[in-house]
Order: sequence, then C-alpha cells, then structure tokens
Amino acid sequence: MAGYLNLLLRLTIWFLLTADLSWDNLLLGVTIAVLLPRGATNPGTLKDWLYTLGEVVAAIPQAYKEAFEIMIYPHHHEAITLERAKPRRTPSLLFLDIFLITFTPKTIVQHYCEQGWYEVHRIQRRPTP
Amino acid sequence: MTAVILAMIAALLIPMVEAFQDEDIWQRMLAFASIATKTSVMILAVSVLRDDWMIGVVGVLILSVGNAALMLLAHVIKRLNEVTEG
Amino acid sequence: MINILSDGCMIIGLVFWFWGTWPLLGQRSVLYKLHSLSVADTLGSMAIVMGLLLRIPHEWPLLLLALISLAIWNTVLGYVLAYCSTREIGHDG
Amino acid sequence: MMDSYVYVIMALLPLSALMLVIQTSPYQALVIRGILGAVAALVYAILGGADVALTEALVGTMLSITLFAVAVRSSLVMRLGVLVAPEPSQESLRQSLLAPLRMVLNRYHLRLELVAYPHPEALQQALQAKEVHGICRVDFPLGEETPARVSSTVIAPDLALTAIPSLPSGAESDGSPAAPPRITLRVPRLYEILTTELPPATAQLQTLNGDRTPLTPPLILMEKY
Repeated sequence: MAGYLNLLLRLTIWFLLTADLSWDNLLLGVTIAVLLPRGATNPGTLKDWLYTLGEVVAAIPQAYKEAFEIMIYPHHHEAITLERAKPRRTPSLLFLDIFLITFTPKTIVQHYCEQGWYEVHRIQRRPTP
Repeated sequence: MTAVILAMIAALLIPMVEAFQDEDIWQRMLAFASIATKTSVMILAVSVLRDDWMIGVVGVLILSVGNAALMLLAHVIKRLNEVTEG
Repeated sequence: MINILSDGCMIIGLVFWFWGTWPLLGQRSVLYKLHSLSVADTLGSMAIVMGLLLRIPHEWPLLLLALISLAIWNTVLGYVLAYCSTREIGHDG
Repeated sequence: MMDSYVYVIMALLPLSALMLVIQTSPYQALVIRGILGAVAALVYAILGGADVALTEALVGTMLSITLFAVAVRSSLVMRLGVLVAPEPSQESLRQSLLAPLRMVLNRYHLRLELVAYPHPEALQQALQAKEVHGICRVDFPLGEETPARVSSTVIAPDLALTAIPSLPSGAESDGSPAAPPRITLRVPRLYEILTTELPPATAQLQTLNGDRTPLTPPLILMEKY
C-alpha cells in the first residue's frame, strides 16, 4: 500500500512542478514515477500512514501556536528528554515521526536510538524540577 | 511590496553579521542555513513583485536543492571532529 | 480583502523572521538558536510564501511546492544540524 | 527601471566575498563560500539571469562545496602511525604527547589522524611506503629486560609487540624511565614545523634517514600539505 503512496507522492511533485494537466504530461509523469528506482520498502499499514499524515496536517497550526507562545513568554531553559517511539515503525514512518517532533519549534529530535527512543531537546519556561 | 523586500534585506544582514563575528563552526553553519532559506524566499518574493515567473521557478528549485549541500557539509564537519578528537 | 490578508501574512512572516534571527547574535547554545531559527526559517518563511500565494493565486502549484519543500527541508536540516553538532559535544565528555 | 533594493542586494555580494577572502581556516572558508553562493544566486536571479542563478546554486554551491570538502578533508591531514594497544603507562605518555601536537597542528589547520599498526616492522614499512607522514614510537625504558618481553610474544602478542628494542640513537640511553616518544617524520616541512613549535621535552623528532639537524630550508609552501 505504501508503494501506491510513493507513486502518488512522485506524481504530486511532478504536477506541482509542471502545472500542466494535459494527457501528454500525465503520461510522462506516470512513466517517470514508475521508472524511478525505489528501495525495497517494508510497507506499513494504511491506517498508520493515514493517521500520521493527519497528524502532520494537525501539526501546522500547533507549530504556529507554539511559535506565538515562545514569542510572548520567553523560554529560557533547555532540557533533554527521552521519548518512546511507537513500536513497529517502518523507516519512512519513523521519518515522519521525527519530522513531526522537529517541526514544532519547542522540540527538536537530536538523536534516534535503535532501541526505539528519541532524544528530544526542548525549551521550557521554567527549569525542570 | 518594495518595503517588504527591504525589510527582508535587513533580516538577511543579521545572519551575515553572525557569520562574520562568530568563530565557532556550528554557529556559522546555522547562519548559512538561515541565509540559504532567506535568499530563496527573497527570490520568490521578487518574482511575485515583478510578475516574472521564470525567476520564480528558479527560486523554487534553489529552495528544494540548495539545502542538500548544507547537510553534506554538516556530515563532513561532524566526521572531521570525530577524527580530530581521536 | 485578499490584499489585506496577504499583507497580514507577510507581516507576520517578517516579524517571525526578525524575532527568530535575532537570537543568532547572542551567546546561547547551538540548539537554543536552532529552536528560534525553526520559528524564523520554517514558520516565518511559510507565512511569507502564503502571503505571496494569496497575492498571485494563479501560480498556486509552484508556490505550493515551495511551501512543501520549505517545511520538509528546513525541518530535516534542523534535525541533521542538531544531530551533527551534539554528537561532537557528546564526544568531548 | 532599476529599483533601489537592487542596489542594496548587489552590495551584499562584495560584502560576503570580502568575508570569504579574509578567512584563514579552510573549513570556515567553505561555510562562507556557501553563504557567498547563496547571495550570488540571489543577485543573479534579481538581475534577470535565471539560468546563471540556477547554475550558481547547483554547481557553485552544492557541487563545489561537496568536492572541496572532500578535498580539504583528505589533504589537510597529518597521518601518524602508532602501534596498537600500548600499555597503560605508555598510553598516558602518548596522550601527553598528542595534546601539544594537536595544538601545534591546529595552528596550521592540520588535522591529526592516528593510524594503528600491529607491530614496529609494519610501522616502518608504512612509513617507507608513504602510507603515513610520520610514525610515533613510545620506547620502553631501557631498564626492562627486552628478550623476556620478546619471548612472551607467543602468549600475548599485542602486549609484547610494543617492546621491540628501539633503534640505537643514543638520546634515550641515559636510562630515564620515561623517555619521550620518538617521532620519525617523512615530510621535511612537518619536521620543520614540529622542531620549531613543539616543546622539546614532549618528543624527540627525527627525519626518515635518522637526521636530527634541520634540513635545508624547504621551498615548499604550507598549502602543499
């Protein structure tokens, strides 16, 4: 199922770049999307994908909210926490998870351990107790 | 719109000053990252201002490719520091 | 109406740019600056591109692509810079 | 036709170029080169040269930085051959040598890379084969009985391998328990730098043919290394 998502992503980029929906261009885009090499992916379930993509959409207003919070109240304290990754994630889903955490301005993933932990660096208003 | 561009230039000067004064290489990398993004957004803004879409395409391409060099450089510098410290 | 909205977006973006780039001049750690840069470069630039998009709606595919690549590249770059610079610190002791 | 902001943006280009040329460290210069590339792409795009801007961004910034980074990384280095797994006392001796050595090399933007070899013969061979720029030997205190050590080769090879008696050179024959490590260098310029800047107590330096006197002033510039 993730293979289709992969194709879909390539086609989306192609059409956004060319901005042309004629039949010739569509044929060309599909050909290129199929012909481009792709790695042996271990597809996750479709439910996980849709859920994570939904989280990405929800992360955008969240990121703006956090940005305003940082701007209004100064956050001067830094801390490093460990967060548990969800079990059984494929590499592309892990990428999306790291993307989600790093996208919001208060948190940045700085390391991912193989055992399923993220080292998250975050800024806070008051020092960690 | 011209005022927006001038404000962008002023914002662009901040990381350049930082790159000039700070000796630490990671701080300079941060300034580089900031400048790379800011210049490509400026190219996009100018293309909208002039309604010249050729420049706009270039801006988008630079935006989507330019950061790759930054990541490669970051990895090379990281390796370098690892070797230096033994 | 659209013009006001677009101007608003661009002004917000510029405010983000200045606010987020200003800490670069300070003496904080790389990671702290990275947080404020992610405000400036990712969110601020996205707001500016949104403003441009509202101004010229007929070129939406290209600007949408710009938005997506801004979000993805800057975020991944933040992760890569954080990863590379902290491993060095971890090496020191 | 030309708006005022164009002039302001154009002024950024010589500014960043100036920043680039006053850099001395090659890595700092690489980062500044990236900044210059980004600014140059901006200027070209604004002056209407979309194709030039694209080329600058792709080739000038991305490709050239990558290639330069690889080139600088592989050339600005001093490779020092050492023996693997020295004893703890020798390890501390070696560490006390490496710190000032790194400091001196840092001044010349050189990087120190240690290459470990299993036994002294391999070390000498690597120097002859130009695999390394110099080798470092932490010699045994002369009071130790070397033959016994050699006989233990069978049992604990990596322990005994460091105990091969040193070449007769005379300097360490005073029997002091902590003879400074001996560095044999192949590159004359490195020898010159180290003899002038390294504190004399930290190491004994010699060139490949056992020469201890300064060579004729080499006509090689620093950039060569």
